[in-house]
Amino acid sequence: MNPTPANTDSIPRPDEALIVDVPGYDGPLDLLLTLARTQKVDLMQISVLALAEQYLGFIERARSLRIELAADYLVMAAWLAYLKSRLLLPPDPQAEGPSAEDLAAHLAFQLERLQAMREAAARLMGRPLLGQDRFARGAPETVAKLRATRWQAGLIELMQAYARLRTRDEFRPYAYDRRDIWSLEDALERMRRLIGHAGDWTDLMRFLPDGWTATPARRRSATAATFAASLELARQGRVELRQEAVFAPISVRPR
Amino acid sequence: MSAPPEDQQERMVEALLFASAQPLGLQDLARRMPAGSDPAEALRRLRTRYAGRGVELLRVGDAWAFRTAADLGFLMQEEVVETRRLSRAGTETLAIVAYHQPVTRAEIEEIRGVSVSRGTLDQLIEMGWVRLGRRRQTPGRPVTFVVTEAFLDHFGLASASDLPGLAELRASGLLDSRPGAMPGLAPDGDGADMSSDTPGDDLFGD
Amino acid sequence: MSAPPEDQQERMVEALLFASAQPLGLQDLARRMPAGSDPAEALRRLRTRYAGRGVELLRVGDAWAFRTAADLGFLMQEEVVETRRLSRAGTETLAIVAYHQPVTRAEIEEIRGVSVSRGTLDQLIEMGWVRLGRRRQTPGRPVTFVVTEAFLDHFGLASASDLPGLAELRASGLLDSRPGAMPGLAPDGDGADMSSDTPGDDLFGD
Repeated sequence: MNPTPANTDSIPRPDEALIVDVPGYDGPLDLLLTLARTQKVDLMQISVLALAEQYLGFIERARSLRIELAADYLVMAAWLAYLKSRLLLPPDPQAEGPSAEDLAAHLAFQLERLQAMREAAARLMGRPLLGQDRFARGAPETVAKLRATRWQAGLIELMQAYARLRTRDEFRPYAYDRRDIWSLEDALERMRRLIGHAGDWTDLMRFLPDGWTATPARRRSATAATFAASLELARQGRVELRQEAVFAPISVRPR
Repeated sequence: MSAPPEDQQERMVEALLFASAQPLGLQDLARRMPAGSDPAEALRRLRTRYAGRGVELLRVGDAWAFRTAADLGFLMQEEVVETRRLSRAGTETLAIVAYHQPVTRAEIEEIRGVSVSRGTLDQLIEMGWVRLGRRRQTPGRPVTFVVTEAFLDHFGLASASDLPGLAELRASGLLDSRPGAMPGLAPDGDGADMSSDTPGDDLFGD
Repeated sequence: MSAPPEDQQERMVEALLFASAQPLGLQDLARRMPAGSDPAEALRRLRTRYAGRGVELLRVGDAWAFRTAADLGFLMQEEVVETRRLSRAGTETLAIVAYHQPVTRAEIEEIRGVSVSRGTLDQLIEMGWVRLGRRRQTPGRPVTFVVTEAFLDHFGLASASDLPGLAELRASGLLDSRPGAMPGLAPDGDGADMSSDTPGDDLFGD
């Protein structure tokens, strides 16, 4: 974006050369700094009025040579023209804001500061650099890795684990689980006993034991066991099973 | 041009060997030093200078290199810390110890509803989160387990009694999570515990 | 286990720093040395021992590294690392960050009189010489830029306060900002006195 400029530290060149180099300037402040050096004085002693005239003259010539100037340069030209007129006119006691002298002093300060940073950059680059003048160990020794395990567990997990254990005990104590299971043995025994009394097709659900249809868990267990028992009896050839449609009630009758 | 003084030559060899990626032989050194230098003599001086230091000048075949002194090799090892999650059996056992300490193995088993494998408690003890407490003054004088300072540190607790009780857990909504839907819990790698966790436990649960 | 004797600690620090291409901080050293070691004292002793040698012990911010003496660079032409040449915009921006840090993009633009092109700061950050500092506590909370430890290492500076000419620049007021009155330039609107941010203040703090 910022093309490498011609060496701005070199002796000031004739105007024609300067114009050719315009695209190489890094903005209006850079151009001003180059022009300021032609005054060959300490930047703090610079004549801002003369500098403004130099800049405006430069812009004028660039325009006459149809060199395209970036907007920045034109804005700076307008501002310097304004500053020049302020510097030439007697100060207006009614005017607000900084005086023309303050503005000029600030411009001189900016130029000096930019110059100082350029010199600082040059000094930095002139230091003995790592990899150019100073060197790190060429064959750094590798560090062997030892594995160590750090266990990770969070307080929330710990509390949840405990809560899970305790609530399981509260609502489904271990001993009660057995009471909610109607075993296949129980169901077989009950069906063998009752099937003889069933004359014709009877809904399988009627074979569920008393007290096992109220809660879903007990009903589920008893249904599963009774159905398994009916399959077992059918395999033994003691009953027939019938279902009219998918998910329709299952009926059973003795053979 | 005359050769640099001996102490300069010594500095040169020192810098060259330090910066080089490979060991350097006498010829390499001579080629890179000012004409008339005597790298062999510089090496001899350097070798004396570095004798017994943390870094030593070693001969590697026909070449020379700096190497860490053999007795300091242990410094060249770095611990790589690898984090692992506690198994579900481990988390549950740890929770029970924290809430019920001092607690016996039988009590842990009663609360978990499954037998506690030796490995689970051993692991927690090895991790430094659980230690043996006083023996219970009951028949058989069973050992008890308590949590350690390291446990409190890890979980940011001032004491185990700071753990929220069941009622507080419920109030805070922490009890909503279902068994098996625990976020981030590693599958139970503890074989003994898994096999004794009867699958039927959950089959008819709500 | 008690800490090793001082001369052993000195050997250890010597070995650790020799082995590493990167500067190591006191904490890095302490972490790898036996408990109770005092790497700071070992460093002080080592620094004296290596003064004037072909390899020198250098402070780089809060860390330390062995580097070959600058006057012997001519011997190491084979080791020279080809680096991307920084553009003028790059070197100027780097100098502005180093001397004015912590500095905002607007302040860099004010000093250079042009907007900072996208790539310039990116490149400096990518090279590891510039990083983000704390946000300025002014309206808009703009990000600031500071130089890194790698910057100090590359340019052979023990700290940012060792930047060449820093005292003179500060004395001449050239590191101050003044109310901007130029058209088209970024105003230093936050009014912060850059000179009050001593370079180095923010350098390694976080």
